[in-house]
This record gives sequence, structure tokens and C-alpha cells, in this order.
Amino acid sequence: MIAVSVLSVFAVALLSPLLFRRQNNNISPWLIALLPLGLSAYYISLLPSAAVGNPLTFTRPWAEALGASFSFRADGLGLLFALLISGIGTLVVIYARGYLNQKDLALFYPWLLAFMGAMLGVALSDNLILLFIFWELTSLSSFMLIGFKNEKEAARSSALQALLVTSAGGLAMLAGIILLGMAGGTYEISALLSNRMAVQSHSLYLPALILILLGAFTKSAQFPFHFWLPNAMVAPTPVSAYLHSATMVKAGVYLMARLHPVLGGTDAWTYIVGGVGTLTMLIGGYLALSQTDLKRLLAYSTLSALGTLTMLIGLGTPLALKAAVVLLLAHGLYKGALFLVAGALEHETGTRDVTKLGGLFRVMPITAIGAGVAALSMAGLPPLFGFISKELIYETGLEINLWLTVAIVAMGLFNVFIAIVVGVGPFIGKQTKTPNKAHEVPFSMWLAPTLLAGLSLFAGMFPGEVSSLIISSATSSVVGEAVVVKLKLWHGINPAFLLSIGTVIAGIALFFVRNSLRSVLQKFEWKWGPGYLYNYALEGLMNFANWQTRIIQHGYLRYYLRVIVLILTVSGAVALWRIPSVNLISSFNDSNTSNVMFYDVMLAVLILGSALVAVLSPSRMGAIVALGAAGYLIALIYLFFGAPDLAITQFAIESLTVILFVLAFYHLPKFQTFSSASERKIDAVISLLAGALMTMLVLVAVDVQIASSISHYYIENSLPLAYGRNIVNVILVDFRNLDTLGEITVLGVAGIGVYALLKFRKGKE
Amino acid sequence: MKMDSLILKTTARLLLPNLLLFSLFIFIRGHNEPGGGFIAGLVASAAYALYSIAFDAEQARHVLGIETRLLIGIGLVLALLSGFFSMFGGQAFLVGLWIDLPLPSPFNKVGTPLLFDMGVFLAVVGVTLTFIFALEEVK
Amino acid sequence: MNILLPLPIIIPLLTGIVALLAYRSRTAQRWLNVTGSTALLIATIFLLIGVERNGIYAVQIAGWLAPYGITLVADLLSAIMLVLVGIIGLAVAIFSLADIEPADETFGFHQLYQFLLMGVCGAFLTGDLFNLYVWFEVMLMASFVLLALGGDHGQMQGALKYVTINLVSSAIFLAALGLLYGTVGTLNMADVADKFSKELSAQESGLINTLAILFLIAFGIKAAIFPLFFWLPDSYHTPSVSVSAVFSGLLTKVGVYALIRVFTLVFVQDMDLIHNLILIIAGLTMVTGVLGAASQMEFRRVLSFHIISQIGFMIMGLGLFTPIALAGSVFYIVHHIIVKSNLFLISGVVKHMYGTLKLKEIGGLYKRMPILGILFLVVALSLAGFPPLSGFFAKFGLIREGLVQESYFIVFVSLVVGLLTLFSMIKIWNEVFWKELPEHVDIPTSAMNQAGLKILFAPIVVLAFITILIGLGASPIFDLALRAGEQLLNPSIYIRAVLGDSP
Amino acid sequence: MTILNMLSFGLLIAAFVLAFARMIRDPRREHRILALDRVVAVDLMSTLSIGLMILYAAVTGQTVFFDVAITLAFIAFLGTTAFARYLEKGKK
Amino acid sequence: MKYFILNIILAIIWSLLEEDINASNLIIGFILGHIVLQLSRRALGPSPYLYGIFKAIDLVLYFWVEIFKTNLRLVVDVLTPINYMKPRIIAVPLDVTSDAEITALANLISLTPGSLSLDVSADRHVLYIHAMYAEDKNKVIRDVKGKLERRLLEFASPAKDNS
Amino acid sequence: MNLLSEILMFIGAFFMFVAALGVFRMPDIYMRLHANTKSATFGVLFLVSGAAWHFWEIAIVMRAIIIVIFIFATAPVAAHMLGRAAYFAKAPVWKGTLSDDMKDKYDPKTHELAGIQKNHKPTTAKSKRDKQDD
Amino acid sequence: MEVILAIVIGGLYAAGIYMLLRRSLVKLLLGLGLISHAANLLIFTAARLTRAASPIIPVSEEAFPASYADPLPQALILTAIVISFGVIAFALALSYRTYKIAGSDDLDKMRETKE
Ligand code: NA
Ligand code: NA
Repeated sequence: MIAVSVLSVFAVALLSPLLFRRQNNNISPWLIALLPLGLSAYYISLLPSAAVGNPLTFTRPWAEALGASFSFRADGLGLLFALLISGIGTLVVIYARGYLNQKDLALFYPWLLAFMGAMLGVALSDNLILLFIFWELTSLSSFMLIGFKNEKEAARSSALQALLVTSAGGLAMLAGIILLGMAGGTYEISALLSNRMAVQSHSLYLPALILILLGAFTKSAQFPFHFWLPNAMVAPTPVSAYLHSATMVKAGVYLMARLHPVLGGTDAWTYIVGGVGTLTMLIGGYLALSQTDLKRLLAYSTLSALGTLTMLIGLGTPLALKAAVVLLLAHGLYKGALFLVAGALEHETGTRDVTKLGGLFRVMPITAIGAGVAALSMAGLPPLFGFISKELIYETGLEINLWLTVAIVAMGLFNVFIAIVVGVGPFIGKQTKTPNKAHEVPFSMWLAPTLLAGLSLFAGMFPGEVSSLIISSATSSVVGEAVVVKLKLWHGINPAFLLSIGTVIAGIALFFVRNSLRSVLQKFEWKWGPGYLYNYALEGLMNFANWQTRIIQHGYLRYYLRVIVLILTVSGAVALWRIPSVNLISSFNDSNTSNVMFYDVMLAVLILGSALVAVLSPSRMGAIVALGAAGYLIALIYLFFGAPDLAITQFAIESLTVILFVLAFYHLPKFQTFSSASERKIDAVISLLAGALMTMLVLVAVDVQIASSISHYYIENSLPLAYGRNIVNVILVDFRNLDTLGEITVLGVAGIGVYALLKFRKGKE
Repeated sequence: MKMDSLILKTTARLLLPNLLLFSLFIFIRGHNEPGGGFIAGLVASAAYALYSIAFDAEQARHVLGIETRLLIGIGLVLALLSGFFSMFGGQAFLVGLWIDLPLPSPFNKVGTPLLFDMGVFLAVVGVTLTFIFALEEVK
Repeated sequence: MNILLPLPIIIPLLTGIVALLAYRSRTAQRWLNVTGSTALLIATIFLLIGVERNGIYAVQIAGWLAPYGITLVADLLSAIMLVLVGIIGLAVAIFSLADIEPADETFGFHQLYQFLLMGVCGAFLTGDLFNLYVWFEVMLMASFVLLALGGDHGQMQGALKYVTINLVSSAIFLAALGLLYGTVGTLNMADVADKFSKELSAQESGLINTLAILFLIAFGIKAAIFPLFFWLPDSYHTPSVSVSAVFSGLLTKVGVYALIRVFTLVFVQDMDLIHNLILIIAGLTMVTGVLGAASQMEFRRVLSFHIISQIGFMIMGLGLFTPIALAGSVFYIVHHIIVKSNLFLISGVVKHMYGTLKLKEIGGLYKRMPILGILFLVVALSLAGFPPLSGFFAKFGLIREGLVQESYFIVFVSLVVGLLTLFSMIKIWNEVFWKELPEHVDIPTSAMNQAGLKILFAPIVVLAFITILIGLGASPIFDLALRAGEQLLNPSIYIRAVLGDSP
Repeated sequence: MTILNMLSFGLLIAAFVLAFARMIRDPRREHRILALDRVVAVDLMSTLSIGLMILYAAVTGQTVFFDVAITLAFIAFLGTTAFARYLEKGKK
Repeated sequence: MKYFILNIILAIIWSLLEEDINASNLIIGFILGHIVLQLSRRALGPSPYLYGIFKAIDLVLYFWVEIFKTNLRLVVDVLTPINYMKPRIIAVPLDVTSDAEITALANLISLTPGSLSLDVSADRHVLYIHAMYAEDKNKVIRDVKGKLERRLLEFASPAKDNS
Repeated sequence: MNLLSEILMFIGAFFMFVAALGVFRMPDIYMRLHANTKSATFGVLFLVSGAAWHFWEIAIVMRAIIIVIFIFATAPVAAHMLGRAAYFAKAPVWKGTLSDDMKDKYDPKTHELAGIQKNHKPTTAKSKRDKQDD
Repeated sequence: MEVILAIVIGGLYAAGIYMLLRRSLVKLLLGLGLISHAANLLIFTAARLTRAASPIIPVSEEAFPASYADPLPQALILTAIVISFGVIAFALALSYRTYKIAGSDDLDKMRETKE
């Protein structure tokens, strides 16, 4: 049933275009939304059994030789994600109906749903290979959705960038998964979880860890792989909200959380994951400060949140992990809402520039309320869920050390500022003039943000219920053993709370000096960041590829041939050199070589002479004659060494070949010397070396005899069994007649070819 | 450009039947003495090639009387066919089957390898003449 | 099996001959081509089933004992390759009905096509090295003509290089054969293997190593490995799309097959050096191929360079030389043949739509033909090794075995190459499907009618479906490949099947 | 081999060498004429080959050589004729 | 009729090739000869005097003494200084008319001392020869016409002689 | 009996040598053709006779006769073809050549050879020995 | 004798390869011809030479004399010769057509690497 829940999404994705075949079908999005809604309900129904440590599982064998299996497992962490995915997914499906026009929806929903299915797969897979498959599918659907407005160059290049970065990480992760499988002896996640000791003491642990983290970091846009995420904001806003804030970017976080029980707890883990997370948290928040584009602002703040999550998982204390799980949920709710609000604002006003937005509360009150509540959650004010989350994070920092606390507080400060800029700023003050005249958005578009904001409020009000329903079991999954989490809204006045008050006040203060803050920060803008490096590397790669291809695939046939001949000569010579006791001299007086007659020498000299004449001849016909002479003389050799059939054939073929040459050369140009004298010298040296190699090979081959020839069989059986005295002919038409059949086919094909080439006239049949 | 040589034409006309006879001779003797389908085919082609040089390709085609590509096909068919007989008898492809005929040697033993060789002969003639005629007809 | 084994040679030969005899009737030739290809597919499927159930098949053609006559052998590798010939043969035969120009048909396309299939099948079936040479020549000659058929400028330039370099390869092969025969006095692969497996002197094994190098070069040229692949990217984009498609699917794979065959059966003693060499070559082949593809801006040239890159993957398994690695190679070959041919077929549709394949002069096809877009995406991503398509499992097996064998460098290379493959597939996607049609370009009023388009689409859809199927059904196919790999690493089974118990 | 036969062989070999010398002599002449001269030389070589075969047949007792000689006689004439014909045509 | 004669000749040649003139070889030779003649029919068609060619071959054998002289002469030529020679290219008017006769004559001339046929004019009235010892051009023409052409005419078509 | 065959063969070989010497030595192509046509064929005649005598069986004698007939029938034709081609190739005649009746008798276009009565116009441009290929 | 023929083979290969490396199409074709000669002679030599009887059983006998030339390489070479005949014929036709279209036989002018 879990498997079905995942696959059903793909099935609907495939079929959804059919729903849009009729024009103006307003119902279809609602019908589609029923699927994630139903799934949400289904996943909620699975929560109780997950909470008691008895998650639903499903396993079918699949590609066993490779270690892949079709297994799913719905534990707390998985279900938390699945609910985020299906829940926010439901809202985004509805939201998209208002945001996009009818024509685009038919191309949009399949990919949105494909993404949803893939993401559910990631969350619920219990096999690393299976997880990887879904993982890559999220990259693909993300690619298609980022590039949704594909007529724009920016959309295409951003989509490519996101795909390349996440796929690169994905490939590293694949190697990591394989190493992990080798270390842990299985790809089944639930089985690996019980193999922690074996894995961590294995020599492959560190490479596996690093490679897997590469996958996680790229997917979750951790520094220095973060640059693709802000660029991905060219996607339609529902996509940004859903993929690039609430779900897909958290896949990396999910993976780290998922594998924490196996891989976590070591120094390497703590320093790498914690360090990268902290860095990303600060950089994301800092970069957000100077942004004025709503979506980019949110994107950078998402980076900061992802960094926070990573940091918490890296720290790995029970408190940190608890904080991580809570932040996961809280962020999904408030950031999703804010993104959708941003989309609504853009949809209505025609701009996303926060400096151009103001006083919209009066025309868009419902949106404004949703935005405000979400912003308050993000800023970490009670009684919203964001408050609980932030308090936990502050406590985590305080629990560990001062420096971490400072970093975390800075993050908190940035969050307050961003929340106000995005969720409050556009609605207060004097109404500004915008490209479009703003109205309240339709129901389909305000439903989602307000509902998400409402959920933030709900979760903040009833933390105990939320934690017993899902947070506990999710945290247990991350910790690796059963833990009970009891969340409370109010912890009393403690250091964390005091810090909260401080950050809120400071954040509000910052908001009032926002314009000067931006102008200062923009001066320090960071040009040489990883994004720049990416472009530089890509360009460099292209240049290198072009250069390499020009060098190798230059189109000069004779240089191709030179390379081939040289490789043959060098490798052949090396191989010959390696033969111990190659004694070429032995061939001269070897008993199994035949004696030399004086006319043999003459024939040999004349053959070589003819070949030389053919090479040096200034005249084509003269060269052909010399070639023919060489052929005749070779035929004589065949004759003298007992091969009359061969000799006759050679004579006949030679004459016919010569005729063909003559006939063809009549229509071809005369000999010209194109190449320079030095080229000719080089070629002469190469040819002579190759020739020398062939000579040596023959000598060695004549000298070595591993087994005697099978020919005695033909001699013995030709007459009694094949009724022929000419054994060569009997071999051709009987013993090895398949060769001959192939050979006359070659001839026949050559005939067809010659006919076609010579008779073909374009357009004439 | 028509370059008639009366002497060559007369000679070619004379040689054609003789060369063909010789070609048949080495074809039939091929199983027991130097020769066989290949060589015979080449000699026969040489005969027609000579004719085409003395006259021209068109007249040589006329004397040949059959489209050369068809000759290739027929040759291949014969060779392939000779392999089928054994398959009908449940044996492998291309196994030689022989029958005795009450004729003088070398006609007393007739078998599928000879049919095969015949195919080779015709295919070689077809191909070689396709080459030569097509090249000669190039304008 | 007496009947079944030679059928993959007989069927296309007979079809080709009948088509040749029917040279006057274009219609008859078209029918013959499709009918013959269908029959070939059926025969190969039966053969695979038989080999899968009963083990290696061997038949002595002309009925002579094993090392003396020519043996046709089908082990799992051969049988799998043959089925692929059947599939691609039929797919392209159908595609060609709407793709090939009537003039090319009149001048023998269908005949040549069948002779090409015959050569390929023969190469996969034969157990004799000289016979392999003959089938190579059949295949090459047919490919020469197909490449040149139509005879425009680019084609001739490509054909010249293709022909010359392949002839050089044949010459090296022939020389190697001559030396081999002089050394061991036999040509039957099993017999050669048997004789090589005896106790050998240092000089003897030294010569065998030298011969192995010659075979590596000869087959390497045909397989288009680094740095012997020049002929491929200069020629494969020039002929008609049907021809490119069948070339890309089958021809280089014959070279790869030959490499696998001789280096698992004949040259197996003391081959560590060769295996390492093959691994290095595999890496360089992958990298140079994929970089070549990255530099191209013509649909079919991108695809051509990718063939090279993927040849690297196919021989990587040979270099690693374990059952799973060889299974990976076999799986990769299966996947590649289906996918690469299909990409060429898709390029054919594009060519029919736009009259060109220069990426700069194409655009906006996703909106015009979304289904073609999705088909392309499926196939292209499979080529890039995207899960869960066929290419993923192919690559996965190889990478896993590379890691197990601690050949980290080749694994690294193959991962990077996978990424670059993705990059250039996306380049095609962006340029052909997403980008808007450049303003200065006019779309030719397509001469292709709906019926024609349907013929073009049918094989594309089927092949794409097979790609997905191979991915989803990876398990049975990988098991089959694994058994093929195990067979390959146990040459004694093969030798016994050919020579009998007492050779 | 008797001395007389040996002498015959020697004469034929010498003849071959002379014919070959004709082939490589004066290579700077006008191309068509050079080619024609070479054809004459090769035509002679084929006749010499026939002679060599006959002699060899008599010396070794292998009558097979007669069959080869006949074929060569047929075939060489064809080659010479073809050359002459196309050298007559000259440059296109 | 001429085909029949040719056919019998071919049958005899066959038997000789087969090394034994007996009934079966003659029959087989006749059949094969027939096949061959059928194959050559279109080539042979236009020549009414073809059988004469076979007689001309006999003529060549008949004149082998002539040839012997030729060669002795040539030995001398080849081994002595070249200046002794007086070559010319000479036009010889022809009396023979048929293809076969002209060809036979040209060939005989080439095989006999000091002369080599180069070509026949398109109107078939003139044979151009290259003569090695042609101080007196007319003597060469006289020799050719008197010794060779006359004998050939007598041999090939005796009826003409009687008239 | 053997001696006779050896002597015959020696004579044959000798004539062949003479032919080769002639071909090597003669000053123009027409004179070389003389040597090639007469001496070589004559050499074959003797060689073949010697060998036929040596074997003295009907099969060999028959083959010998065929060889001789064939060579005698074709060698002059080959010489004719080559001589004609040489003329078109404007192969120079030896400086000692006294006269040339065939001069300007060939039509350079149709290659038709005129009889005694009419001449084809000599084309000065054509008769010039320009360095043309083949 | 093997030594002498080995040198001849090397020389033929060298000549053939040198011709292959020319820029001129027509020379390349001659190179193919030379290489094919070399390869055939190589097979012949590598399979060992003998001046013994041709592999033809005399009419008078039912079995074969003790010493004979190996028939198998002869059959192989025969096949190879015939194949290379076909190949060369095709290559000639190809060159003709190329020359007709390209107007030159300079191979360096036939290096279109991008369409
Ligand atoms: Na190939
Ligand atoms: Na050859």
C-alpha cells in the first residue's frame, strides 16, 4: 500500500494531461488535488503505528544482483516528510490553478506530480538504491519545473545549473551509497541502521560518508553548492514554494537525518556536517539582507534555514536533533506560506521588488493576514510554531558553546528582518504604484498561504499534540532509538527567551534602516563566489572540449592513419621487445624454414623494386603498372611454393584490378605532390618502421610453433569424404564453404555499391 | 570517342567462345585440379571484359544477355540453395550431398558443393562485370 | 538447433538476395525488408530462449568436425547480441520505410540493409576467427555502401575516412590471423584457446601477447576505442538517419563483441597487463568521447561522439574482468544499442521536421510535439544513466564492480563522464525542444504526411518502451547478463561445446 | 637440376631483371609514354613468367604449372589491351 | 552450318583437354561447346568468315620458318649497334577485305621479320606497319604483299584465286 | 630425349633473354615492341616444345599447343594496341627513323585512321609535346 | 627463404603505408592495393613455406604424398584476395564519386568535421 501510494502519483502524473484535453476545464486541478489530499489522510492514518515503533513496511525483490529492492518503510521521519509533501502538495496544486494559465497547466501538473511521487519515494524508500532512483527523479522534475518558462534563456540555464549541480552530487552519492553498501553489507536502510559499528569501523566509512554528504549538500544547497538555489527562482512561484523551499531542498537534510544513526556521531560527521551547516546558515542569512527581490530574499533565507537544519543534524545531540525535526516542520509551514504570498503579490502587482511594494493590506487583506501570521512564525514570535522551533535552536546553541550561540543568534536576527521585509513590509505604510493594479487574489490562491499560516498557529497552540503525533517518532528515527519529545510553547523566562527578545528588537530596528543597510551591503557584493566558479568551470570545460576535439578529431585522414600506424608500431614493438629470447638470427638457419633458390632472391628484389616504383612513380598509370608487376611477381612466389590455385587467382585478379584501376583513374586527376618534403620524410620513417615491425613479426611467428597445422585432416579426407582432389577448392566449396558464402556476399555487395555509386544521379530513380 | 580497332575486335570475337570454353573447363576440373568457381568466374569475366574493351560495355552487355546484378543474385541464390538440401534432411547447413551418375569422370560424382561452386562462378562473373561495365560506362 | 543456429545468417541473406533479384520493384523490396527483419527477430528470440534453457549451442556448418570445419556457436552473449540485432533490425527497417529516399531504395538500400544484418549476425555467431574476418567484411562492405548511398558531399568525405580506416583495421586483423595461424595452426577460437591453455614457453606466451595487442588494435578500431575512433565521428552523421541508427546500434558493438570474445576466450593467460591497458583505454575513450560530444552543435554529431564515450563503458567491464563486471558490460551493450539507435531515430524525426540537424537552426519542438519531447527525454536520460531507466543499471553494475575491485580512478572517470553525458543530452534538449525557433530560420513545409510520421514514430515509441522496461525489469535482464558474464569467464564450457569432450 | 637447365633459369632471371630495368629506366619521360613502356615491360614479364612456369614444370615434374601458364596467357593479354586502350584515350 | 563446325572443333578441343578422345568426352564437349556458342552467339553473329580464322592460325604455324628467320635476325639486331637499322612507318595498301583476313595478315606481319602492324585505316584499305629495315620502302611493301598477303589470300579463300 | 628437351628449353630461354635485352635496349617504343612480340613468343614456342617433349603425354602436349596458339594469336594484337596507343601518346620515334606515313592520319578527336588519300589537319597545338599526364 | 619473404612483406607494408599517408586520394588507393598484397603474402609465409607438391592429389593416386603445401592458408588467402578485389573496386568507385563531387583529390580538403 505504501508502494501504491507512491506509484499512484506517477500514474496520475502520466494520465493528468488527459484531463486537460478539453478547453477551460476548471475542475481538473481540484480533481488532481484530491490525490495528495487523500494521501495526506492516508499518511496520517499511518502515524500511530509509526509512533509505537512499528512502522508499516513493504518489500518486493527487484534487481537483487545489484542490491536494489522495492522496499518502503513508513517510520516517523518518513511520514513527517510524506505529510509535508502531500499536504503542501495539495495546497500547491490548488494554488497553481490560479497562478498559471490554462494552457500551461497541462504541461505543469505532470511534472509537479512526478516530483511529488519522486519525493514521496525518497521519504519512504527503505532501500538506498531505490532512494537514489527517486532522488534523481526529483532532480529531473525540478529541472523541468525550473525551466518551465523555457522560452527564456535564464530559465534554461538555471534549470541546467540546478540539474548539473544536484546530479553531480547525486553521482558522488551513488558511489557513496555503493561504498556504504559494501561497508554495511546491505542497501536496506533499516538493516544498515543496526550495523552502525561495522560501518563506522570500516575503512570505507570516510569515503562513503564524504561522497554521500556531497549528494546531500548539493541537493540541500549547502555552501559552496548553494548558488543554484537562488537562480532556481526563475521557476513559477508554486514550484519555488513547493520544491525549493518546502520539500526537495530538504531531501539532503532528510538523507542526513535518515543516515544519522548509521553515519553520525563521529568527529568527521560532526565537523563536516556541523561546519558546513553553520557556514551555510550564516552565508544564506547574510546574503538575504541585501536582496530586494521577494523570491531571492526567500531563497537566501531558505539557504539559511537549510544550513541551520544541517548544522543541527551535524551537532547530533538529542536536543539538536529534536530542534532539527521541529524546524523542519515549522519552516515548511511558514516558508511555504511566504513563497505563495510572494507569488500572489507578483501575480497581482506585476513586481517582486520589495522596495516597490507597500500598503497592500487594504486591497489584499486575506493575503496580508496569511503573510503576517507566517512572518511572525518565521520571526519566532509566540504563539506560533516558529517560536518553539527557535527557542529549541537557541537552547541547542547555549548547550554547546558561545561561538555557536553567536552564530545562531545572528541567524535569528536575519530571520526576523527577512520575515518583516517579506511578510509585513508590502502590506503596511502607504500604497505604492505598481505595474498592475492589485486586487485580492482568488480563493485558490489565498487558500494555501492562509491555511499554512493557520497550521503554524495551530501547531504553536497545541505543541503537545503535534509532538506526540509526529515529532516524537520522527526524532526517534533520527536519533536511532526511541525518544519521547514533549514540546511546550512556554518554557518560562530563560536565556533562550531573552535572546529571542533581543533578536526581535534588533530585527525590527534593522528593518527601519533597511535601505541604508542594503546600499552598504551591496557594495560588498561577492562576485567571485562559487556561482562564478561554476560558470567559469563550465566555460573552461567547453573550451577544453573544443580544444581537445579540434586536436583529436581534426578531419585529416592521413594524420588519423599516422596515429593508427604509430600505435600499431610502438605497441607491437614493445610487445615484441618483451618476448624473452627473441632470436631473429635463428630464423636464418632454422630447420623448419625452407632453403633459398637464386630465382627467389630475384623475385624478392623485383617485388620490392616494383613496390618502390609504384611509390615513386610520377605517373598514375606508371604506378598502376608497377602495382600490377608486383602482383604478378607475388603470384610467381605462390606458384613456386605449391599454390597454383592461388597463383592463377592472383594473376587473374591482378589483371582485373589493374583494369579497374585504369578505368577509374582515367576519370581521376593525375598525381600531384601535396605534402611537403619534411612530411614525406616523416611518413617514410613511419612506414619503414611499421614495415620493419611486420618483418619481425613474421620472423617470430615462423620461429614459434605452438601446435602443428590442422591441415592434415583436409589432406586425409578430401578425396574419400569430399570427393575432390584439389584440396584448396574442396576447402572453399566444402570444408569451409561458409567463408566462401560470406565472401561472395561481400563481392555481391561491392557490386551493388559500385553500381550505385557510379550510376546514381540525384533525383533520378 | 569511339576508338575502334578492327584487329582487336576480330580477336575479341574469336577469343570469347574459346575463353568461355576454357572457363567451363577449369570450372568443371576445379574440384580435382587447379581451378574452380572463382578462377573460372574470373576467366569468364575476362572474356567479356576483353569484349567490352574491344567494342564497348553496351555491346558486351548485349552479348552477355543478362543484367549483371541479376547474375549476382542468381549466383548467390545457387550457393545458398546448395546449403538447404542438407537442412531438409535434418543435417546442418551447407553439408555436401553427393549422388553417383552413370557418366564419365568428372561427371560421375555430382553434389551440392558443385552447385555451390556454380553459384560462386556466377556471382563472380556478375560482380566483376558489374564493376567493369559500370566503370566503362562512366561518362 | 541444426536449423535454428544458422537462421540469423540465412534469413537476411535470403531476404537480401531476393530483394536483389527484385531490383526493379521498390515495393517488393520494402516488403521484403520488413518481412525479413521480422523473421530474423523471431528466429533470434527463439535462439535466445533455447540457449537460455539448454546452454551453449554449437553447429558444425557443412558437417565437418570442429576445428576443421566452421562452427557456429551461440552462447548467451551471442544470443543476446542477436536478439538485439533482431530488435534494431526490425525497428530501423520500419523506420526506413518513411525515411529513405526512393532513389536510395532503387539503388539497393533494402538489399544492403539485409546484407549488413547478415554480416553482423554472422560475426556474433561464428566460432572461427577467419570466418569472423569474413563476416566483418560482409558487414563493412554493406556499411560502406550504405554510408555512401545517395552520395552527397558530406557523405563522401565521411565515407572515405570510414572506409579507409576500417580497411586498415581489416588489414591488421588479417595479418594477426596469418600470424596466429602460423603459430598455432588452427583458426577455430575454441581450438586456439585450447592450444593456448597448454604449458607454454616464455617465447610462446610472449608472441601470444604480441598477437593479443594486434587483435586489440584491429578490433579496437572497429569498436572505436581511444585513440582509434577517428572514423566514427567524421562519418556517422552523414548518411540517412536510418543508416546512422543501425550503424550506431550495431556496428561498433561488433567490435566490442569481438574484443570481449577474444579476450575472454582466446587471450586469457597472463593478461593482467592487457586488462589494465583496457581499463586505461576505457577511461580515455569515455573522456575524449564525451568531451567531443560537448563540443558539438549538431544533433547526430553529438550522438556520434557519445557512442565513443559509451564504448568506454562497454570495455570497462572487460578490463575489470569479473562476472559482474562483464555482466555490466553486457547489460550496457543491451541498453546502449536500444537507446542509441532510438536517439538517432528521434533525430530523424527532427530532420524531417526542420530539414537540418544543426542545433542552432532548430527550436521549439517541445511545444510542437510534446510527446516526441518526452520520448527524447526518456531515451536521452537513459543514455545519461538516469534512474530508473536502462542506462542506470548498466552503469550501476560497472561502477559497483569498479569500486569492489578498487579501480577508483575508472569509477571516478565514469561518474564524471555520466554527468557530462547528461550535460550534452540536456544541451540537445534545450536547443531542440525548449529554445524558441530562432527568428531567421524558416521551418520547411514538411513533406512528411501523417502516415509517414506514424511510421517514424512507431519504432521510436517501441524502443523507448523497451528502455523503460529494461530499467523496471532490470533484475531478469541483469541475471541473464550475469549468466552471460559467468559463461564468458568459464571458457572451458565454450570449448567443450565446440570441440566436444575429446578435441 | 642439370647445368643446361640452370643456365636456362639464369637466362630467364636475367631477362626478368632486364625487363624490370626497362620499367625503372628514364622515369622522367612524359607520363603516358613512361606508362606505355612499363606496360611493354610488364607484358614481357608475363610472357617471361609463362616461360619460367614451363621450365619449372619440366624441372620439377609438376604439370600443374601448365594450367597456370594458360590462364596467365589469357589474362595478361587482357591487361595489356586494357592499358593500351586507356593510354590511347589519354588524359581526359 | 558454321556453328556446327565450330561446335565440333570445340568438342575436339575439349576432348583433348580431357586428355582422351572418346565418345563420351566428345559428346560432353559438344554439349559444352554448344552452351559456349550460345553464350557467344551475339558476338559471332556478324562474322561470315569466322571459320577462316582457324585456318589462319594454321597459316601462322605454316610460316614458322619465316618466324625463325625473324628471330635470328632480331638476335643479331639486339646484340649489335642500333645504327644499322633503318626504320620507317609505312602505309601498305590492302587487297584482303574481310575482318578475319585483315587481322590474320596484320598478325602475320607482326610475327615476321622486321615488320610490326600498327593499325588498319578506317576504310580498311591501308595497313600501317613499322618496319625495321626499310631503306627501300617499296621493297617492304612488295615483300608484305607478295609473300604474305598472297599466300593468305590463297589459303583463306581459294575460290577467289580461281576466278 | 631429356637432352633434346633441355636444349629446346635453353633456346627458348635464350630467345626470351634476347627479347628482354631488346626491350631494354631498343631506342624507341616501336622497336621495343618488335622485340617483345617476336622474340618472346618465339621463346615460349621453344620452351613449351621442350617441356612437351619432356613430358610427352597428350594432356601436356595439348596444353602446350594451346599456349603456343594463344600466345601467337594475341601477342601481335597486343603489339598493335600498344603501338597505336604509343602513336596517340606521341611517343617519339627514334631519330634514325626515315619516314612516317602515318603522320597526321589519325583524327585526334575520333581516333579514326585515314587511308592514303586524305590527311587529317595537323593541329600544331596538339603536336607540341606538352607535359601531359598519362 | 622465410627471412627474405619477411623482408619483402615488410617492404610491401612500408610502401603501402607510405602511400596511405599521402594527401592524394589516388595514391591512397594504390596503398590499399599494396597492403593487401603484403597481408596475403604474410599469411602465406607465416603458415610456413614448402616447395613440396601442390595440395592436389594426383589422379593416379588415392592418397596424398607425404609432403605437401598447406592448403588451408591458400584457401584463406584466396578468400582474402577476392575480398580485397571487391573492396578495391568499391574504393575506386567511391573515389571517383568523391572526386566528382569535391572536385579535388586532395584529402586535406575533405576534412569537414562539423556539418
Ligand atoms: Na565499425
Ligand atoms: Na590483391
